[in-house]
Amino acid sequence: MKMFEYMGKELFAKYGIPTPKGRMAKTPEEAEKIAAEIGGPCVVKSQVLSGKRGKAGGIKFPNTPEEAKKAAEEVLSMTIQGLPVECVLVEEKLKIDKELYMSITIDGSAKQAVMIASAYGGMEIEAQPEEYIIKKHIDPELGMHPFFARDVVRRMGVGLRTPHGKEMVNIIQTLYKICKEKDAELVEINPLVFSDDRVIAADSKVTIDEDALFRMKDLPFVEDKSPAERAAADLGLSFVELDGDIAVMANGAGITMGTLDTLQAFGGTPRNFLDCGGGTGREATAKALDILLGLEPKGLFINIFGGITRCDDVANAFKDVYEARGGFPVPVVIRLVGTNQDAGREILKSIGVEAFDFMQDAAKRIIELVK
Amino acid sequence: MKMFEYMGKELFAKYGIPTPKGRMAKTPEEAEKIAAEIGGPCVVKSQVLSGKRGKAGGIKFPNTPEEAKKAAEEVLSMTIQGLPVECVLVEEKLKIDKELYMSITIDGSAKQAVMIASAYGGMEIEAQPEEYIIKKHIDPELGMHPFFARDVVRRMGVGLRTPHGKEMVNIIQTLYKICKEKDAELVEINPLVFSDDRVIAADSKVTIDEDALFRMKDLPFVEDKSPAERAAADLGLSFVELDGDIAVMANGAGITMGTLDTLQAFGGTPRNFLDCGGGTGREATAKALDILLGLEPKGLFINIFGGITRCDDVANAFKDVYEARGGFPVPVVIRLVGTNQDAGREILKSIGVEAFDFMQDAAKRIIELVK
Amino acid sequence: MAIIIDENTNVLVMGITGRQASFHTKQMLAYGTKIVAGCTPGKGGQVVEGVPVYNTVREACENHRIDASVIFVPAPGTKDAALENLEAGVKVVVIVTEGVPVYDEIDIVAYARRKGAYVLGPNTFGIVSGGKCKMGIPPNQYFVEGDVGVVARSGTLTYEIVGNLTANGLGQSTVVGMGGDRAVGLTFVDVLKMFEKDDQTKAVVLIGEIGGNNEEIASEYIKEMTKPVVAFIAGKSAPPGKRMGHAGAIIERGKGTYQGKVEALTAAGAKVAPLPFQVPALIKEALGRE
Amino acid sequence: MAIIIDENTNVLVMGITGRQASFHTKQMLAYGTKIVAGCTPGKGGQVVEGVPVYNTVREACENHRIDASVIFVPAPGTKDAALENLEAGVKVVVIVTEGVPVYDEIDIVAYARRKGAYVLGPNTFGIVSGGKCKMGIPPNQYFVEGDVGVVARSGTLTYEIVGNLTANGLGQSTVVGMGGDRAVGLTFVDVLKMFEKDDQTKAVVLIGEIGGNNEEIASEYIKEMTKPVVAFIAGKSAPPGKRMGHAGAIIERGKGTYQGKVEALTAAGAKVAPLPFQVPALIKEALGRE
Repeated sequence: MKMFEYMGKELFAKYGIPTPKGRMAKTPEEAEKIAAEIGGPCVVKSQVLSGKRGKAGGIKFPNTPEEAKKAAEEVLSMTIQGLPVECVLVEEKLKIDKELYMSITIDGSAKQAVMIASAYGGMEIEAQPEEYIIKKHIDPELGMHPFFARDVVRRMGVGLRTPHGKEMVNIIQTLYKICKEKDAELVEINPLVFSDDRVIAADSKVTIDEDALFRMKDLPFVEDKSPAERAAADLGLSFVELDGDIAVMANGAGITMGTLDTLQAFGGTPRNFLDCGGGTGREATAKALDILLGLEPKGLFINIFGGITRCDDVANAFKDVYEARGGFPVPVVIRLVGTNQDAGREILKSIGVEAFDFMQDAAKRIIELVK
Repeated sequence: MKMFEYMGKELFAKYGIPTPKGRMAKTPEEAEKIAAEIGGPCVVKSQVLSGKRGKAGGIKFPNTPEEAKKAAEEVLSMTIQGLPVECVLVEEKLKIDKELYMSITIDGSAKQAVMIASAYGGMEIEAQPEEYIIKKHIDPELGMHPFFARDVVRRMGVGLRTPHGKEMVNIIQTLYKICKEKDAELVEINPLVFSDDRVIAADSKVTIDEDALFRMKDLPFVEDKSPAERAAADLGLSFVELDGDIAVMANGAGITMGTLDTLQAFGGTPRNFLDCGGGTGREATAKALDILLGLEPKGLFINIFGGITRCDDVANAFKDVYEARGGFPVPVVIRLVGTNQDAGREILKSIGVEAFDFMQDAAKRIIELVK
Repeated sequence: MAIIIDENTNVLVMGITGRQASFHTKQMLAYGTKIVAGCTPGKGGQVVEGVPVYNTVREACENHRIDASVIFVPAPGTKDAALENLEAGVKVVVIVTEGVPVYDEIDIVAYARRKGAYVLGPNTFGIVSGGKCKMGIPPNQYFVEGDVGVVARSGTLTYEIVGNLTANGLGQSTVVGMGGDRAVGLTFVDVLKMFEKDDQTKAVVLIGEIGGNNEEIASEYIKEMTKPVVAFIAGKSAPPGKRMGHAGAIIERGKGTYQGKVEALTAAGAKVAPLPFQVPALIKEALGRE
Repeated sequence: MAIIIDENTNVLVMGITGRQASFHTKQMLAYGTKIVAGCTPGKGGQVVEGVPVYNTVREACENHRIDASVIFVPAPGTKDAALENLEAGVKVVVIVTEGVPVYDEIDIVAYARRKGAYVLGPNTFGIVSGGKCKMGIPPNQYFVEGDVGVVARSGTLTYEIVGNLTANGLGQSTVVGMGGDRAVGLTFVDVLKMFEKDDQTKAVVLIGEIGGNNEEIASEYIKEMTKPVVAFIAGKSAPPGKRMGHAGAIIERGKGTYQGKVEALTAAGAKVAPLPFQVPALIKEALGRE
């Protein structure tokens, strides 16, 4: 779950990482008030879960509370990459002496968290040559220690007895503390700014592990999914919209990808990715079918290899939707094998649908049907 | 640093371990008030850093607030094993269905903390046969986990789905949390009591690692040393009073023990153990000599093998005390070798004292002198 | 011989009294798995499908030799269950549970490494040594004894391909599900090394997918292998995924694409099947069979 | 040959810019120790007694091969300094610092075990391989090359006994201070095993004391040793110590007394010197020397 910049900064501040003066505003009036409290040049930043806010005009630099009000008005009426701006962050405008980069994320290959840092932060961080990027894995059994942070700061070329160096040693340790205590799979500060003697997190990117939300009751909930994705997620399913015309349901992430690959190999184009694996029952499967039909595809392709998923559950779900709607508005092809396959096929037969044995045959058929 | 029972229970309560209703009182009137709040039969327990309170009469069972006042009056006027009782703990009298035992302490041989538990707690715990005692080491890198606690509870013969079992699983995990967060080298609950459906810590023994007190600022300070021991401890020295007549100073715990052993082997009796090792300087050494003379021994034996300790520092300290007192009231023998030995011996010569080369010769000499 | 588990493996089922676990206990027993014990705290003394239930893993270990455990407990308790088995000395831990927090996974994997144990999963379908022992949830009927080793990240896709293999007369030595999550126990290389040493295994199927760089790392080892490897990589048609901030981009640095994986595997001498149903033909070709 | 350190050991001094550390750096250099680097955060670039100072251990390791480190930093920073060296791959870490919290010690020792490194201390005088290398704080002049190995818990008592050995013409292969604290890195058995294997060592002096059961455990190993062992146990005259609640009593269960240790050692074939100055004669007797 991605957090808005202002939420990440609130989290940082709570843990003692310095952030710019200021806070979130939902109206131009609030923005004006905050700017007045700050009492100098400000930044008004749109709060959306997308990058490229600057290029889209979502960041303004007002000099007075009145200008801040106006800036907030403009930004609050914007839509950035399809996302309406619902609030802004109003902050002091920092004197920027230097921009650095710091993050901790998960490295799946190493099966560890990894600290990434660079003395050259800002927009261009991804373009920095490899030798300017410091990567240091965090041994989960050893945990984070001051020496780890000192060595990162040393490699960033910052003196350990300077005010900057001392603050950075604290910030690095705190970032890992946040990761562990809040199950953050990403904490990123870009840029981390030197402003005279201060070191300040000028931006925040925090992503919480969705699998850990059950133990993170104190965090605010952030909706970072489209309505269809949310509907699927509420059913415990993984769903992504795509550009094609054949709606697809399969059980398991790998086989769903394999199904899309097969469709595409034979000249079809998938409308979506929908993994309804992991033993999704009759009712949830029916709801998932409704989501797919809501996409208004030209055809529907269901590819089930039952393991923990039972073929009769899928067939019943199909029958439920079929009966509720009095038939399907588009051609449908079902491939159905595995656990309780015979029972499932009987159910389908009862509404006149014949299941396929092999994915490739079924894929070819749906493509023919939607042509 | 040992904590009083009531402090340990306050710590337990803060961490969520159930303790009896009640609290500490410094006067009979307070005890009466607390008993009235409890509203039933009570226990009044003397708060001293010694065991055997019960046998000494330091635990009373009043039935009314008036009786509690009287009991507190009696207990507060007692001295138990040389320690005056300065406060009492007034608590509800528990219905005791069963007494169990739980503790975590350091096992130096294993270099790990160790959980010790028994289904047979109470006064007789040390006499329980080995097979009634559960010992389970705690891997420091793995830490404490629910499964560890469950297995201890299972071995104690308590059902994991019973109210008792569930509470005990929590208590075990909490005890380790206290150990780690408060640097406790001992946390002990004896007895842990089953009282109907409740599980209650009916006593507490908590010892904080003195070396960790620098980071335990929030704990109350408890004086658990005699005045002479405290004076030595404030100089950073380790001191124990003994029954003999020769006061002893040496530098290093091992050599101090070796010095006592040597004295005793030749028929002498040491008045004390005093380790002034680890580079104790001139001033502290002089103060330590004053402590020794304050014991009114029949003789003084100083045995220094200088390493990090410098012989000239020791000689100067000796000279300072010699001059301040206009000589020593008792015979003195000094053995002085090692770092800056020649300089030290010159200083001693200046006040007419000849140092010995070998511990055994010096030990024999002081014994002759005190006869 | 098979790898990791075989007909002599004594298996413990964690959370055996649960609905899914007891269903799959029955299925595993039907496959021939030697399930000797189950464990659910507080339910010690019960019997599930003829299997005795214990309160803790240590208690089970006091009564049986436990070689391997399969974990069906819900995600919030999975880390504890996995550590319990590893601490008790169980050397193979198969974690079926989905939705385990990634920091819990990291802790499990680190402790397993220290204890010299194999962890499969979290989020794995399990492992099957054809005809000998099944731990996990795959449908029994598609997994038969043979000489093809299979190692995979995802579940149903593996059934699909194993179903194809079996339909084409190609049985399996062992089918290993490494787990679909970000931090899982074994890597492709770990499993490939075991197949390379295993007498029963004559060829290996590697079922990968886009993302991460496990397939690229595996390719380095495949170069040294004497046994033929056939791969399928899912996700050719997938759009570029959502990235994890700059950090994700820095870690991946262009790795993880379908094209990159296919090139690495091909350069290492593996045959890459464009579609799942094409795997058996490539295996037969590699083994010189018809 | 000596054990653990010798004339080729590259040594790092942690906290080298401190008063005690710089004094002892000079003493160690005078003894012949190859000190190649020092480390004090934020003081990188300085030079102490001719030794270059670095900001972190990793930085020192980028510029030198570091075989062993000796730690002089204050107790609150000792755990961090020790872990820093172990993490950087230093295989011998000598911790002179006194007053380190016991849970910090436990963490250091556990991590060292995982990294396959030797930790001496905390609260050790250090280690001297006679005539070759000294790490720590013992006075130089009493430690000379020879064939007696010494392993001890306490410092000054060791100087006393080593002084006696040297005065009697008995030099030392290596003198090892395990440290006087409750949770230290090496055990008597660890060091005895090394002496048993070491060509240079012909006899071993074990300097123990009352409390704990390290000497009892060592006795079990001494039974198997081919080299003679002479022991001195301090604390014969000490009154029974203050116990740590019931827990302490349960752990000790009567172990740790002077009498128990002497009996165990004697039964194992070691000679126990009643007083420190009697050690050299017993060593000479054991070696058949006059």
